[in-house]
Amino acid sequence: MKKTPPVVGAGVTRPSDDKLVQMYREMVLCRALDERVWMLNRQGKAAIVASAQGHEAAQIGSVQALQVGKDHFYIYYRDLAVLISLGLTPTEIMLGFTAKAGEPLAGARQFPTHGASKTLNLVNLSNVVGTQIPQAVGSALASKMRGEDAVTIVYFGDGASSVGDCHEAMNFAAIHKLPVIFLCENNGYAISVPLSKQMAVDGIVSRADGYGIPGVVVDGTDIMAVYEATSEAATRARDGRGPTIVETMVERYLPHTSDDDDSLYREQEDLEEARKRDPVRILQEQLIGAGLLPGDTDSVIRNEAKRVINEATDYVDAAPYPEATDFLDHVYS
Amino acid sequence: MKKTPPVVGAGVTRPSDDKLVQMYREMVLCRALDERVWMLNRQGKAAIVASAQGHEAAQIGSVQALQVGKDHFYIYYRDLAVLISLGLTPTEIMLGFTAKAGEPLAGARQFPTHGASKTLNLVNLSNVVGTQIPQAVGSALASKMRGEDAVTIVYFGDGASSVGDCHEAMNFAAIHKLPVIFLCENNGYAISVPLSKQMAVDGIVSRADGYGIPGVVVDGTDIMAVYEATSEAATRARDGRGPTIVETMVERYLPHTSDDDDSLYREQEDLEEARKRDPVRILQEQLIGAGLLPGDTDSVIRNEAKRVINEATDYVDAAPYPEATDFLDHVYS
Amino acid sequence: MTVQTVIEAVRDGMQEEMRRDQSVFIMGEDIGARGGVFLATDGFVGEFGEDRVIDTPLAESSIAGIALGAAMNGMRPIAEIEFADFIWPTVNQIVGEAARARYGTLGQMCVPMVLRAPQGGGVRGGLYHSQSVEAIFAHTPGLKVVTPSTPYDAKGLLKSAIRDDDPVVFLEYKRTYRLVRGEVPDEEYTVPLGVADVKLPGDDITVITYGLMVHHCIEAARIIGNEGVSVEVIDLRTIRPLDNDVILASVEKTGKVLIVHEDTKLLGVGGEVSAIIAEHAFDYLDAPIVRLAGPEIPAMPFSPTLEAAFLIDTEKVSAAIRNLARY
Amino acid sequence: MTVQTVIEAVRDGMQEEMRRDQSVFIMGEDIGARGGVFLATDGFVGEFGEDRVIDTPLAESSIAGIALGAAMNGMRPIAEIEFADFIWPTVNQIVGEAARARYGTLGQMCVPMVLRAPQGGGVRGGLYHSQSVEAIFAHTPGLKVVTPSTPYDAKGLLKSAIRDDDPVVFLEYKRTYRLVRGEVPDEEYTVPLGVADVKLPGDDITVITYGLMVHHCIEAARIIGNEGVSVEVIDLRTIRPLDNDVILASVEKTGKVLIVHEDTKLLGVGGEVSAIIAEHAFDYLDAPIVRLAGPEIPAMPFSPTLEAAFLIDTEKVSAAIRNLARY
Ligand SMILES: Cc1ncc(C[n+]2csc(CCOP(=O)(O)OP(=O)(O)O)c2C)c(N)n1
Ligand SMILES: Cc1ncc(C[n+]2csc(CCOP(=O)(O)OP(=O)(O)O)c2C)c(N)n1
Ligand SMILES: [Mg+2]
Ligand SMILES: [Mg+2]
Repeated sequence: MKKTPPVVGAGVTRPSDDKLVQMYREMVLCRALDERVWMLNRQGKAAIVASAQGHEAAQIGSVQALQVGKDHFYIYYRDLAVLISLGLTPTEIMLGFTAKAGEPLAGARQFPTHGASKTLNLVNLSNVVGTQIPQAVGSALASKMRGEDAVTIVYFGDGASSVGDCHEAMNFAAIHKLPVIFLCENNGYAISVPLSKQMAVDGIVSRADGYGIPGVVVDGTDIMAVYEATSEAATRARDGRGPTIVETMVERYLPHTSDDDDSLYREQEDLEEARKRDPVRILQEQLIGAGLLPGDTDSVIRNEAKRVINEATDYVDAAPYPEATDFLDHVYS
Repeated sequence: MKKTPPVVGAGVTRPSDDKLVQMYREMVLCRALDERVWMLNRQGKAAIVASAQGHEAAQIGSVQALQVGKDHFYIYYRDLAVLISLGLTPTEIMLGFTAKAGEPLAGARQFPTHGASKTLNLVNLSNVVGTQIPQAVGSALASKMRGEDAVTIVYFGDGASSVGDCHEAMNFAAIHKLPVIFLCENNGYAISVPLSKQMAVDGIVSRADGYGIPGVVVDGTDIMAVYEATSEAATRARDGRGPTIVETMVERYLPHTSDDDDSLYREQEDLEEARKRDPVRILQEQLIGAGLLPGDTDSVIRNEAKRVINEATDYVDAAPYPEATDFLDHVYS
Repeated sequence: MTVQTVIEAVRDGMQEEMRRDQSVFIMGEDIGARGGVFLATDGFVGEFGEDRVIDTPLAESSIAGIALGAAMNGMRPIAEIEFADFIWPTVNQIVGEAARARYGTLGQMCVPMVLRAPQGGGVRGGLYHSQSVEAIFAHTPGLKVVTPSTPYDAKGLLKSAIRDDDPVVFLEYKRTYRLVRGEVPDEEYTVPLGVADVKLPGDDITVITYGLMVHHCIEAARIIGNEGVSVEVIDLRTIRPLDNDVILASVEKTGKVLIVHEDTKLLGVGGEVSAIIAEHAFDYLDAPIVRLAGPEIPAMPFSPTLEAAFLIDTEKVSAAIRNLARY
Repeated sequence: MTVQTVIEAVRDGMQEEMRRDQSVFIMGEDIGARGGVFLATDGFVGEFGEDRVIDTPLAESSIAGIALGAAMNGMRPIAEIEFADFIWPTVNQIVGEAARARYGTLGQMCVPMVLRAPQGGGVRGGLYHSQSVEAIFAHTPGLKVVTPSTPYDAKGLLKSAIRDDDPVVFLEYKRTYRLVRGEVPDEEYTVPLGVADVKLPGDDITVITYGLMVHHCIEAARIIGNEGVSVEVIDLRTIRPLDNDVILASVEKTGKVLIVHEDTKLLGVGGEVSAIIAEHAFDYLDAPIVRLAGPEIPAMPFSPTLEAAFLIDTEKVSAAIRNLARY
């Protein structure tokens, strides 16, 4: 897969040093959480796991370029790091993976990370790939109608870009210049189907012209590039200049989900190449280079992450499954 | 609406003089038929009419660039001139408009021009806009699988281009380099909705890059331009070089259908501008200029058309409606 | 009271709600300058502006999906599908997503949207402008499905649907639009969802129906009434939730049931109504439960002779009632 | 005879037909190198090549539409939808188009395609990997809908579906894939579409069911049999067309009917079966027609406690049979 260098507009503020370290903290925490839920899956405690490993920079870099509490987030199953960056705790998230009582997004009625959070303006209604794209456009339409300057960002994979809904939604958003950011996490695979069998081009950004909207490709393992592209898209959206496609080129480190066996279709070499683009390591090196992880800061961050994850694991281990007493509720208002 | 000048590749044979006159004859016949069925509608004899007036050059020019009997034609409700050019008689077509017994495409079970002809490889399954596009791609896939060099052409309007199926179909055809021609009859309206509310661009050809396929815009009132663009696309398809988008810029002279009232949404000026681009008159002038309609040839052609249409009218007037005895047939094989 | 057609009542219902509540807006094809292909939104763009009366591209799946997203973000969209025959692309967003939004978020999201579509035949619409689609949506928990028959009901139910916090599929019989007239109050009113209406009381036979067929059933009931058999006509009005109480009370009184709908028979609404009766009023039944429904062909053919063969009319209903009376 | 699982039988059925007929091909997501998410096409791309085993983009509507077009142009596509939950985008091409292609062209076009999808719950699939979708397709004249329960039926019915000239929606219960084993002949055979199967003969009560539930019903029938009540278990196998003969013959014998399905109740297959019985075997009935079906929630929730509350098991079926026996 050809990786296009980041094309970022001028005039966007780079994240502050503090923010960079905060993003690193979130990345480390997310990676630790991700590894833990895979372990829980192998132990039979988590029925299904989809991993954000390799996608963390794209997810955290974009969230941090937006205004949590005001903007709207339409995510998909791979967006674990979006949840972390929005402020969900590892315990809350792990209640989802273990389907335990008190799970905040869906009461454990749904797959992990699915459901919604009203306070966070977070929506992940379903597992049906691509359906969130028109929904996000509708959210942006609502914000615009009320004259709010909230932005809606919608996350989706390269696979989702093939769905008719993606086309219809982008076209509508373009016509009405809606404040929406189409953030594609292009990892080159829809489960086993490689990009070359999903499209005859290298990525989706070349579609932007067909809708008459701007599109940008960024290295999705470079959190700075993602942050900047998203910031610029957000500014454009808030200024009434309409939607942007931000295509982030990322890697999927692991099988599609814990149910998948990627050795059936993925070359070992391809995987090894992919692992060289580890967003956590890349940011770590950038921060060390910039002197932003002085002394034992890095190991403090990592130990703290481990501690939180351990605590969360203990909590969810002890938590009960939900009672089935009210499983018929909330069908109608 | 901006009209892009025809962009046609080199090396395509122009239609012979005979063929040009033949195309003119078909155009004149189609226009006469079209006018007649509107009259029948106003007399209460035809329940619904959708007109090809203004689209004739795009339809006939493309059919004549293909091989009738071998290639596959997926059309939509506005493609009256395709039917004429494929060789359906005015009587056969008028049996459709009057819903009379013996109607060949659907036994008068469907709206006029709908149904299929097995011998002509003609399919127009439904009124549901856009559904024919993936079906046509499937037809092209079948031809390719069997190693035939048949081409499938699919006709659709600018309105249909907004449908998700259009996106999915074009993308699939591009990936598999299928022998299919996407012929868009862009008349600037989906019923009352102008192009500016359908897309943020001037037409659909700018999408071609996003699929990695060639696209060409032609003046759809210029039959030569359409013929050439379609010929080139057909050659490409037969050579295994895949699909092409041919966007023909045409005009819709009349209301959407006989049920529509275009004065509600269309400026008189817009209509007058449109009528200046009459494909029948344009070809007439071209042929006269080239000396291809010597003497009274033109009036002979026009009188012959009138005679045929009169005969057809008499025939369908006298024809009975189908008996309802077998209206339950052909649900299953 | 004013005498109106169904389409006028639909238009007034939407207009009143749009005046009453800024969060109500409407989106669909040709609803702007054109005023809708049936003129349901005639004059709306002038009164409410292009922001609240949105002419969309021809793309039904996204009409539904965008309305759903707007509904989850505080608006009350009315999404118009030009003909019910073109509603299938919305199934993914409506059946798959909207219906489960509340359930799947433990009540955090609600979807106050209405999906309106004209349906049914008798207008020479052929295979693709005559379809009845209620059964497919009515199978889905989480949705509400409404099928009005009169101007009074159409307006009152539509206003309730717009104010409802759940997704409502609102199916108007296009044949009734200009054909059926009726009195509509000048003052504000609503008709509650989920409540069936006894359109004609009777004692001997219960006829259960909805939509256009209500009118044929009432006519047939009057004819049969003159023959000495007293027929009760129930208009379901809402297909989901079904009003079991009204259905069962009538059956317990009459003991004989005819169910009539224009939609095809197998797995149609009539099957469900029959099953409810066979389970809960079995001991009251004096005869088989009979269904009169569209024949098992994909939809209504175009030619007038063929369309007539498909359609249920007063005569067919009368014949079915007479048969049942004789049992 | 060989003992196989359902998924093995499905795989063998497709493989045999692809060997037998060059016009059979398969398209869907992850069916190539991955061999399908349930390994239904394991090894196929090696044997038949990428031209006949097509990994498609993630785009269900076009999977259906392209298969339809290929079918009209002489091929026999098998289109796989990865999970039935993702089948909604195909409704437009399948219900709207494929089902009417023959009718709407006066028999000129035929659509020999199969749309396969794994459906149903009991696999911790949550709201979006557990859906039952048979009712929506079974409502549509022009389609055939098949729901096998055993390896023998799965293979035999799938082979018939592939050879059939009409569009067939073939719904496999994913819970049965590896759970249910059974004997499958080594020699060539097919099972005809449209024929129900008496899976267990009995005299006192008729249980009508299909798919995964067949196994719970058989188990329950055996338990109840030991309690002195003889239960007949009918596996519908094909939901459209329904086999009225087998259904009615059994009811005329037993006079008591329980209908069981995993799908939700309202407007489900059970409603139709009940209505057929209430119309055509009314005089033979000794008790209300009872349905045991999924509760009226949009789909199966994820957490194990919640999923168990949704699912029908042997115990629930036994309880329903005992109730009915007491009537
Ligand atoms: C509509 C639909 N079709 C199929 C699936 C099964 N499925 C789940 S994820 C997936 C691949 C999605 O790929 P992509 O969008 O690139 O996201 P990624 O997992 O690579 O991040 C598929 C086919 C689904 N969930 N929804
Ligand atoms: C899926 C669908 N939605 C809506 C309609 C109603 N309708 C019929 S034609 C039409 C406009 C189509 O415009 P276009 O594709 O540009 O074709 P044109 O009539 O302009 O040639 C609409 C909205 C339909 N037939 N199918
Ligand atoms: Mg991907
Ligand atoms: Mg147009």
